[in-house]
Amino acid sequence: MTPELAILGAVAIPAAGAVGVAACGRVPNLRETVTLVAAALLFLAVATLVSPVLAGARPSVRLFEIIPGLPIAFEVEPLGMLFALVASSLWIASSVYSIGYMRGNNEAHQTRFYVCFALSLAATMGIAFAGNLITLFLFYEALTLVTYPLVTHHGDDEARRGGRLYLGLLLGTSIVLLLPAVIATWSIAGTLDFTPGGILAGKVSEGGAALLLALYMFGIGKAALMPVHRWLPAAMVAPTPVSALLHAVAVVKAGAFAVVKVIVYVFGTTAFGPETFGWLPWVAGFTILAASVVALRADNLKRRLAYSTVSQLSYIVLAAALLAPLSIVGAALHIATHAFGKITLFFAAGAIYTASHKTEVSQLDGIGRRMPWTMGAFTIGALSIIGIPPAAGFFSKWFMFVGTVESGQYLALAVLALSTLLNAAYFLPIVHAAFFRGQDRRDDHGEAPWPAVVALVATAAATLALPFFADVPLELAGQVGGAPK
Amino acid sequence: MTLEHLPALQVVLPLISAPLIVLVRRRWFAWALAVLVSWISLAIAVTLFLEVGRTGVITYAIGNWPPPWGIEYRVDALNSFVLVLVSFTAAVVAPYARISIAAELPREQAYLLFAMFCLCLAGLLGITITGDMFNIFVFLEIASLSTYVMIALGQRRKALVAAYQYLIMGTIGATFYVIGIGLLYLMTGTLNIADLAGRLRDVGEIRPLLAAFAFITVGIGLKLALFPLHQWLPNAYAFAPSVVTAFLSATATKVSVYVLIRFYFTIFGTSILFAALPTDEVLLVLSIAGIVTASLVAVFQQDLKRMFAYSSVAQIGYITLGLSLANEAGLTGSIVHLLNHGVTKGAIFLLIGGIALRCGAVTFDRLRGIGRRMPLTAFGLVIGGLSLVGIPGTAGFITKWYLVLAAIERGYWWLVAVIVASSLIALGYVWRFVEAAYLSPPDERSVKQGEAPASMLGFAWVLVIACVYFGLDTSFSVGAAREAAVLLIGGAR
Amino acid sequence: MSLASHYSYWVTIFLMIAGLYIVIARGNLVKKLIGLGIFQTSVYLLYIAPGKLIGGTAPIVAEGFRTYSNPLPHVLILTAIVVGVATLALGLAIVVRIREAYGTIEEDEILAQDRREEEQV
Amino acid sequence: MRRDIVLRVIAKLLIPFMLLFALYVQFHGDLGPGGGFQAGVIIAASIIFYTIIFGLPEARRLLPEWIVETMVASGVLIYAGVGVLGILLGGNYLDYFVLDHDPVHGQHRGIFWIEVGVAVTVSGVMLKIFYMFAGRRRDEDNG
Repeated sequence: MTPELAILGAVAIPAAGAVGVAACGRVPNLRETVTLVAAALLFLAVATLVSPVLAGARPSVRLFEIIPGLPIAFEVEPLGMLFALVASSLWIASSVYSIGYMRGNNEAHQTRFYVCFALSLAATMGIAFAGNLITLFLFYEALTLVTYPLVTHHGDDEARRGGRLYLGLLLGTSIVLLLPAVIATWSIAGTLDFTPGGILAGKVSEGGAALLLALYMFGIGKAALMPVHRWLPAAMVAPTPVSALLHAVAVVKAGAFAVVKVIVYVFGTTAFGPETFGWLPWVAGFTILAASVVALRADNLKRRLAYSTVSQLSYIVLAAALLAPLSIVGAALHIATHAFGKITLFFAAGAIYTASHKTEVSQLDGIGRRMPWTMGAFTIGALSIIGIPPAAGFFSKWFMFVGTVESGQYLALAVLALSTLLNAAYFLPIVHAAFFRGQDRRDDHGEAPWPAVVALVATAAATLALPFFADVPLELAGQVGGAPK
Repeated sequence: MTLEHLPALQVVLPLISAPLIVLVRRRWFAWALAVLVSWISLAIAVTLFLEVGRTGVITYAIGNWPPPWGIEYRVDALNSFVLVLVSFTAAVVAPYARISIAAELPREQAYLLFAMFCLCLAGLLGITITGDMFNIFVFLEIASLSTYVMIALGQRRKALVAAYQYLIMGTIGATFYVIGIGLLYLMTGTLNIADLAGRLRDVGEIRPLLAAFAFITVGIGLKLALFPLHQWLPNAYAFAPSVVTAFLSATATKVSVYVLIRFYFTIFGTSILFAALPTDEVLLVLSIAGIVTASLVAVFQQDLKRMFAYSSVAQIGYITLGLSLANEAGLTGSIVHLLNHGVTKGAIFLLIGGIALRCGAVTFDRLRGIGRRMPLTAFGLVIGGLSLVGIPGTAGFITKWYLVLAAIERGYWWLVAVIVASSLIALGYVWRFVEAAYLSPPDERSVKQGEAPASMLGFAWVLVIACVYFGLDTSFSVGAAREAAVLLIGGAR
Repeated sequence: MSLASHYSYWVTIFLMIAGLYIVIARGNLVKKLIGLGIFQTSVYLLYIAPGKLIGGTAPIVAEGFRTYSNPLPHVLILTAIVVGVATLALGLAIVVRIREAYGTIEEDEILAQDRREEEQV
Repeated sequence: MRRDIVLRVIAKLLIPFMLLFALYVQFHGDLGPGGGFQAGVIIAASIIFYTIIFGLPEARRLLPEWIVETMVASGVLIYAGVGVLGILLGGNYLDYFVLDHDPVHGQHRGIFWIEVGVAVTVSGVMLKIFYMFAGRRRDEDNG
């Protein structure tokens, strides 16, 4: 398979999978098989791209022109490669998990669920491999739209309210802020191709660039900078596999990915100084701390995880905004490490719900004894998010810490340190309660259905194993932050 | 009959088919002839479009009287594009109409509707193709009169009142237009557009020109439903038969916009009138007012057809907004929106026709749960709605792109904010439909109804697919629009 | 260039405004159509009056005549009259049907009926 | 009124002359004021006159509605047909010059048929309008 074909395949395979799933809707076993096959094929297609990209190649495909001079274009560069690898490998895990979860809970409209799921992966791949801003924007909006049916899956009033907030904020920010920013960039720079070193350098004043940056940062609502973060907790009305893959990996990471991409390839890391970027660490730092505090006070488990995600996303924004090579490496790595950790946590939350129908943190006393595998995995995920070695989260945090020191941003260093404490404060009590508190005697449930348990154990294991097989992600991340070719 | 007669045949064929239908009076014959004629029209229009792209302007002297004395048909980059739009819509609507008309009209009136459809098509194509100001008026009235009849054929008695109101407003508009061109004729002694454009520069007295300009603007403004002259449109669209609504929304107002563009840029030229009168400011303010108020009103409608009718008023505001900016990007956006909005609204109203057939009415309480019973119809409507909002991947996005670009080039940042904010209002009314269709318990009265008949659904989906296609590959639409815009801006200077 | 020498314009303008006023001010649908007719008639006048040359004759080539009136406005207005007649006929036909459907041709009563109907739904 | 013998006799006497006058106006349109439009109206007026005297059912028997509609359509077709004939004979649409060997004769021939088409359509439309309105009132009276 040539790299060009693999790029197109990465977008086409999930889309074709969606069609296949729709066609096999009446035969659940066949339908799930189609999903798994599509997931495996996608991962293979993405994996074939790794070695050429590591070798420095930048395979690209240009399709028809959406606006004269502006084609739909794909180009694989290290950051997108990393993102695509993470998303495609976790799709396999979450497909397995979905099968257990959806059947265990007797959810309705399962075919629609799998179709939209596959489509959202297609959109995610489109974002990861986007070669210019317009392509990124196209798939970004598509991702919002195809995840809407997933968020409103239950179809009740709560889902409707959540869906309104989800769609209103994500589409609203992207249309009102991001679209004008993109068009303004086109008007100023005359190109929208992602270019190492940026395309705006020397074409716009520092003040103008700051304004444009603000449009981008708040326009990319998926990155959940405060105050446009509200959609993320609202999206938690969705079934847990959706929350896991989309709101821990695909959707939110698409936002963080777009932020890094815009900072590195549109603005450039060296073209603009603190007058442009100076305000961004403050906003990101505030988001980190405020979201952590909210998470601390949330009793609903998924809500706590959601705010934890908001906070972790701002790590990436903060690290990218520092513009130091090592912090950008950290930002890129964090996209991967946070994904593995957070998806494990969501899987665990879903498994708990499937097995016991418990949703609140305060109900979890002693649950670790009934569901040892689930809570064991939860613990590993939590450790990774907090950043305790040997879990994967430690490494990305390490690079961020070094980056802050390197660029002399001691305030950012303090924010990171403080938030690590907060992370610990909102995760460790859950672990403690689960294993060391007495349990409710009326409970008679065991573990969740086996596909769910297998999936969450697998992601937890991956979280632990990642540091030992870190060459590929590290190399990719290094290429983003270090010397772009 | 060779290639050179195509401009005449473009108009004559639909014109002849109308009396033929009246002569035969059979419903199936009427339908078959309407379909045949609209497809031939499309073929002719596409041929003309390609010819113009190859060889430049095509002229045709009716009766072999050379212009400026005789009536001249003149096809250039701009109106060949509009011809394609009009005949394409007709070619999709006509085959769709058979079942819809049979369901909505008494048996003995069906042939009449097809006759009027052909007449209306002839009128619209005639307005577009002719190079003579008075001939525009004649065709305008042919199209309008047949439109009044078609609206009056609507099922409910309100259709009569709507047709009457449209008749009064439309006639006033046409008469204003005649007054305007009468003044121009008195000043220059010519009715030929190309000839007039040359002679106007030598007219010393500018005051009668300004009066003519004002009369023409108001007259055409009435026809194209420029805010606040849009009062006739929501009722006319809401109560006309579904087919008629689809056809009109995609073509009638667009052709009027074409006439306005022709007068503003080819005849008057930006230099003469935009300097003497604050036309662009006035048009800009009216467009924005139209976009915002009509979108807001649309949000609160209970009837789906009425809702999208108000949305049409807003979308026309986008078109005139591009005109008022009067730069290349703005004009490109306007012209390409003729096509984009035509295709989008055509698709939407055709799909609504399917719903009307199955559910009886298209009020929101009847629509509940329609996403499950009529999945393809509902999904098509969602795509059409997204195009109205301007989501990338749909035709509406392309328009928005050019309008925002034009506003940025003029330095109107506040206008950018208005444009994107108005998209959010559009999102509001489109999402009312989505929630009713997918997130509400089904309406008991129409639980058993299934999907619309395949022939209706199929042709409606042709437009839905076109709506997505023109959002992704714009080499035809934007290419043609840009060429026309360059031509107009060049001619205006 | 006195006011009186342009009297045809004054007549035109008067008819124009009178017709438009009737269309706007009258609630009776037939009267509205009559107003519309007057309004259109004023335009006929606007075209035809300047076409007349003093001392000119009908534009039919014959010996002994050298000045002819401009025939073009007549041709145009003949067309416009046909259009006007068609509009009027169609308008009246619609009014007849409105009368059959509503039992009245007064605009306010029709609107009131529509409003009642809407409230019932 | 329908039984009034004077009116009936005068009408019967008058109507042929009205029709004859219509034909005069029609054919003299080349040389003097007149033409298809006026002729069509006069023809329609004579029929309307007949209707007023003898009543609508009688008139409908004499000239049924389908004939009137056919007149409307066929007149337009004659008009357009002359135009298309121009194309078929190698000229432009509505080109009269090619209708005969001699361009002037061609002109005459073209104008003649055009005027015939106009007359047929105009009289048809006038009668159609009249039938429509007259018919409505009767229905209401009866019902």
